[in-house]
Amino acid sequence: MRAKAGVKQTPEIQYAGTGLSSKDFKEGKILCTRWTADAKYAWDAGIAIGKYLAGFKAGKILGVRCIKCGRTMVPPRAFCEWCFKTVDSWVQLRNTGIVNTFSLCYVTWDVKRVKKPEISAVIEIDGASKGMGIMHLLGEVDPNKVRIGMKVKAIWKPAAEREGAITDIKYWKPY
Amino acid sequence: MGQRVAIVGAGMTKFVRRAQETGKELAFHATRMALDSCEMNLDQIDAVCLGTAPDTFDGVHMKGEYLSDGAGAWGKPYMRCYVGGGTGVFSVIQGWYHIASGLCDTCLVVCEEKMSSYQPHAQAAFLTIFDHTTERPLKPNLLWIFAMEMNRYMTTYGLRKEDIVQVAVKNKRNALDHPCAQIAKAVTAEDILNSEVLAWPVQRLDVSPVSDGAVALVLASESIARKVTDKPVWIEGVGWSLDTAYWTNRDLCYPRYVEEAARMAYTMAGVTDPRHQIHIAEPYDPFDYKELHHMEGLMLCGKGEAPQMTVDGITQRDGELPVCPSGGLLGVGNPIAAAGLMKVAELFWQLRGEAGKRQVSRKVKRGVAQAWGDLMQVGTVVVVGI
Amino acid sequence: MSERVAIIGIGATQFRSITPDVSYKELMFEAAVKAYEDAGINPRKDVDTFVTCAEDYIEGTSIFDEYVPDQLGAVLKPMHTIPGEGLHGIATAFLQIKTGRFGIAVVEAHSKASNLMTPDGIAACAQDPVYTRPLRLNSHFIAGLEMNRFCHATGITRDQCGRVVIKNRGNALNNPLAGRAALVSLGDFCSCEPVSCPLTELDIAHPVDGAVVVVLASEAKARALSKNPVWITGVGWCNGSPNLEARDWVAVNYCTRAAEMAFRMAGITAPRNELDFAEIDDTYSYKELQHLSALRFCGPSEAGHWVESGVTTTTGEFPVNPSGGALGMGHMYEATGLARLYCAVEQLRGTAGKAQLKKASRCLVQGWRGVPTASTAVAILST
Amino acid sequence: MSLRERVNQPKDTRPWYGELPVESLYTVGIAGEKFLRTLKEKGQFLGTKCDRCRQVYVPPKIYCERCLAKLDDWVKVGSCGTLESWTMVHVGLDGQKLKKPELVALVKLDGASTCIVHKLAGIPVEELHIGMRVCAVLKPKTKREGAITDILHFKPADR
Repeated sequence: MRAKAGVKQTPEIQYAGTGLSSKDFKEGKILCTRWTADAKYAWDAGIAIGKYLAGFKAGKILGVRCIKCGRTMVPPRAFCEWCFKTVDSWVQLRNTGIVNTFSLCYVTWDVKRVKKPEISAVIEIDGASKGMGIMHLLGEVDPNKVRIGMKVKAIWKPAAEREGAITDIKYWKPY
Repeated sequence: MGQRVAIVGAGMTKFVRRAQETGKELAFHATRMALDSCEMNLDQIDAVCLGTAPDTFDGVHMKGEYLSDGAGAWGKPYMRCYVGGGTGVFSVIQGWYHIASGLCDTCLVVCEEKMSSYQPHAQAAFLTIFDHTTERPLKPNLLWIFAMEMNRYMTTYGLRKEDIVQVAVKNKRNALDHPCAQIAKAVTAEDILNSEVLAWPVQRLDVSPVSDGAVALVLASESIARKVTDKPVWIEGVGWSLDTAYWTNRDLCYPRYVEEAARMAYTMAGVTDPRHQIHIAEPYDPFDYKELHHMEGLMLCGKGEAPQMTVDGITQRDGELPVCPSGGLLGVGNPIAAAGLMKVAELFWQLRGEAGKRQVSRKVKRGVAQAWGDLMQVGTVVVVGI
Repeated sequence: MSERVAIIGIGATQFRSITPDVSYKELMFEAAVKAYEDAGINPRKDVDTFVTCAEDYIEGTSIFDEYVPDQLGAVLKPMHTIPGEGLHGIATAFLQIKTGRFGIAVVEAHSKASNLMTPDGIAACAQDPVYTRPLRLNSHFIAGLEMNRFCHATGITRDQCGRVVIKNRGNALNNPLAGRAALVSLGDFCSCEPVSCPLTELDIAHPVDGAVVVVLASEAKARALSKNPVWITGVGWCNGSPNLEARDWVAVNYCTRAAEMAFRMAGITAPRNELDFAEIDDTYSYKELQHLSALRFCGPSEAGHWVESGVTTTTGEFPVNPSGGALGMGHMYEATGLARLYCAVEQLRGTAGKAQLKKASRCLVQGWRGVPTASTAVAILST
Repeated sequence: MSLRERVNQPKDTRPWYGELPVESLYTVGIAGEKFLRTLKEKGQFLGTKCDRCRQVYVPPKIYCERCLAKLDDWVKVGSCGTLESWTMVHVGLDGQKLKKPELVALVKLDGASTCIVHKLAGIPVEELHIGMRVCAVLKPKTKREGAITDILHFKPADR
């Protein structure tokens, strides 16, 4: 079984793999089966995220603080991942922040093309430690004028429409 | 400390947009070819390690069990490892600890991905990698986070898009010589810069294509390796690291988890000066900027310096430090876990001088392969040498 | 193969049918804190490698390992997922320590089963998409087919399967962690709902929530840190055919092969005599009997007599699932085997309370991945 | 308890609802294509044979799962066989009780080493026994689509 010289990657080697086109499926040249998963969940929000969501409903952004490392964190968590201990206190953060990074996105999550870009961003929340951001959207802004370091504020849904969700903030706009 | 582990065989399928073969059949072809390449049969294999990325792509829950027969795992110790996009390179680490532990002497490492099963487009499956409560309601797109990471990287170091796209130009050209490449097409920097903007700064040609495919390696302990081949490729170092899930709390300009993983692997391999002791690199390149990001994390250059190195031609196949001579994910295709393993397979062929038209001009004795995944969070690194 | 490997810490939450007050992260954190306290370690400083066992469809998140490092203290450390039984995770940590490059390893598995609104729909996604799923059958049908074939071939009776349920749910009465302890009688089977004949509602281990974390260490570390290390003297794992069409429906050979691998490593030739008890998979009642013979504790038809004559009760000659098993404690998906291991370690340490066996110095722990898989893992533990 | 804080009011617990939106299209593969096309067009069952392992795989595979040899020796097997096991399923895919329970069979076709899983009909449960002869009942040719459901069900050979 001793193979002195290995097999060279030459064109003579036949590699397996039969490529199909979408036409092959449309024209029924290929047999196939289909399935739509019935996979539904009710994830328990728990202590930290439960309180975070309740904060949104009340129009507040909440963070947590660890006295050991001194960090004020958002999104909140029940434990400090660096110190591996429970967090010490809840802190109400401000409704303003700084754009840490962003993107101008011309396709939706399910790959549909849009003309006006969605502007996703990581926003460092004022009142939390430096670098503590959350992912959200920017609005009421010319896409060409968005910059890293830009100051933005949260635009909330009216209190009656808030349901305790990240989407209770409609978007963030420059101020 | 543990027994030495070598790669002695490799095999792969073509990477295609939509494969007629089932995932099991793809896995079989790669596995069969890997065994044949070192003239071994399944009876000589002690264990099987399988890597495959999200189950939602193939649309099969417990995908590892489902694929196991195609990977040669019938009646054998078999486990699947999983670290998102980092899986392909991690599966080699999994194979490594199976043998280094002394429990096994031989091991198959198989990676498969059949992303075309997901309808209507695999991209949408990525919605479910985000936090279900704090992120998914925003309907995030996978491109968002990469575009945001790329933007942060470019802004922090003042990098030009014109320089970054040179990676895609190089890798897509390299792939012209790869018989398994899905998209073998030379493109110019202008082509890329003029391609459709998906999520600025990411454009269509900055991104690797979605693919189906499988790759397999045969690993063996020193005593077996010496019997099987004259040219074992040794696994000299392995490393992996997983950063926090709170990705919006990290500075995305630098992949610290890759550095941690690389340090672990280099320490094991006795590499103290990666820029000179590593002769060839296959960093993970699903997007052009990622190759640069990862070269920096692998400490093959200073922070923010990788674009210039690329522009200077150092990373070309005939350059001083060839990077992704295979054509990488950008050129060959990106069946996630299989693409990662393809990188290790490429180093195997390059180090043995068997890479055919892709063979780098320099004499290469030590290489590094790396993959990355999760929420821009995991680094998996393997150093191999002859 | 240099050093031995020991378990030096275990932690678990209560196993309960619902846990609405905590998120999965908080559930895992609780088990982790307990395990690290038990081992006397700080995960941020002392642990070299982490392994978690989880499946995406069960979590409802793709690439679930993203969400694991924080609550285990694993941030920026070597950590990865094994989509496998918790005992596959134990085998993985064992392999890593055996390389000589890792001193302390942590294994985690958990279940938030109550968060699955469509568990049967999710389970169906594991069936073969070409040959099985088009029949649109509830996955329990696989257990029904297997139970029927197994009982037919071995002469094991419906009542004998029922006695496994009676024993295990009864044992769980003595286990404070258990979520499904109950007094059951054979008569209860007459009136209970059939699921996939001969399989009934009572034959199935129903899911519960919970998390288990286990700390493993090399011999040197174990000796330095622990007064009561439990040694892992053997591990084994194996896959059969994942295809329903091609598998052996009576003898689960993959289980035998996994056990043989572990026995060989542990130097065990007569498992029945050399081991004191076993904590094995009982996802379905008949599975305990099928596994008992596959693990070479008894002959294929003997298992039924064993349970009937009390051999496998806590006071019998060879106690099986003194913890209550998955039937009595609840099924916890990938954490089921770790729950078995947790209780086995308590027995070996002599801290099992009311469930404590008289003689407990060596045992076997086994886990199976459930339908439709043919995948199992085994560990041999010793004081 | 490891957590300092706990939720202690039921009203403060909060589930967050969601799903995995997975819609998949599976090719039947190289072996499946030949098997299901033959079933559709000729109403015949094909298998692949591994001489080394003495296995005839039905449904066929392009590889032997035992030795991983490439298989291209196709053989015809019977459409009748032996009932290896059966079960009566009372719950549906949604976990709810079925109005009409379904009989499922595990059948080893004549000449095959492996079994087909399919539905069973045309016999009262009391008369079922493992080892009995059963035959496949196919859909009429014009209604067949090249899927495992081209088999309607199995029925006892003598009825």
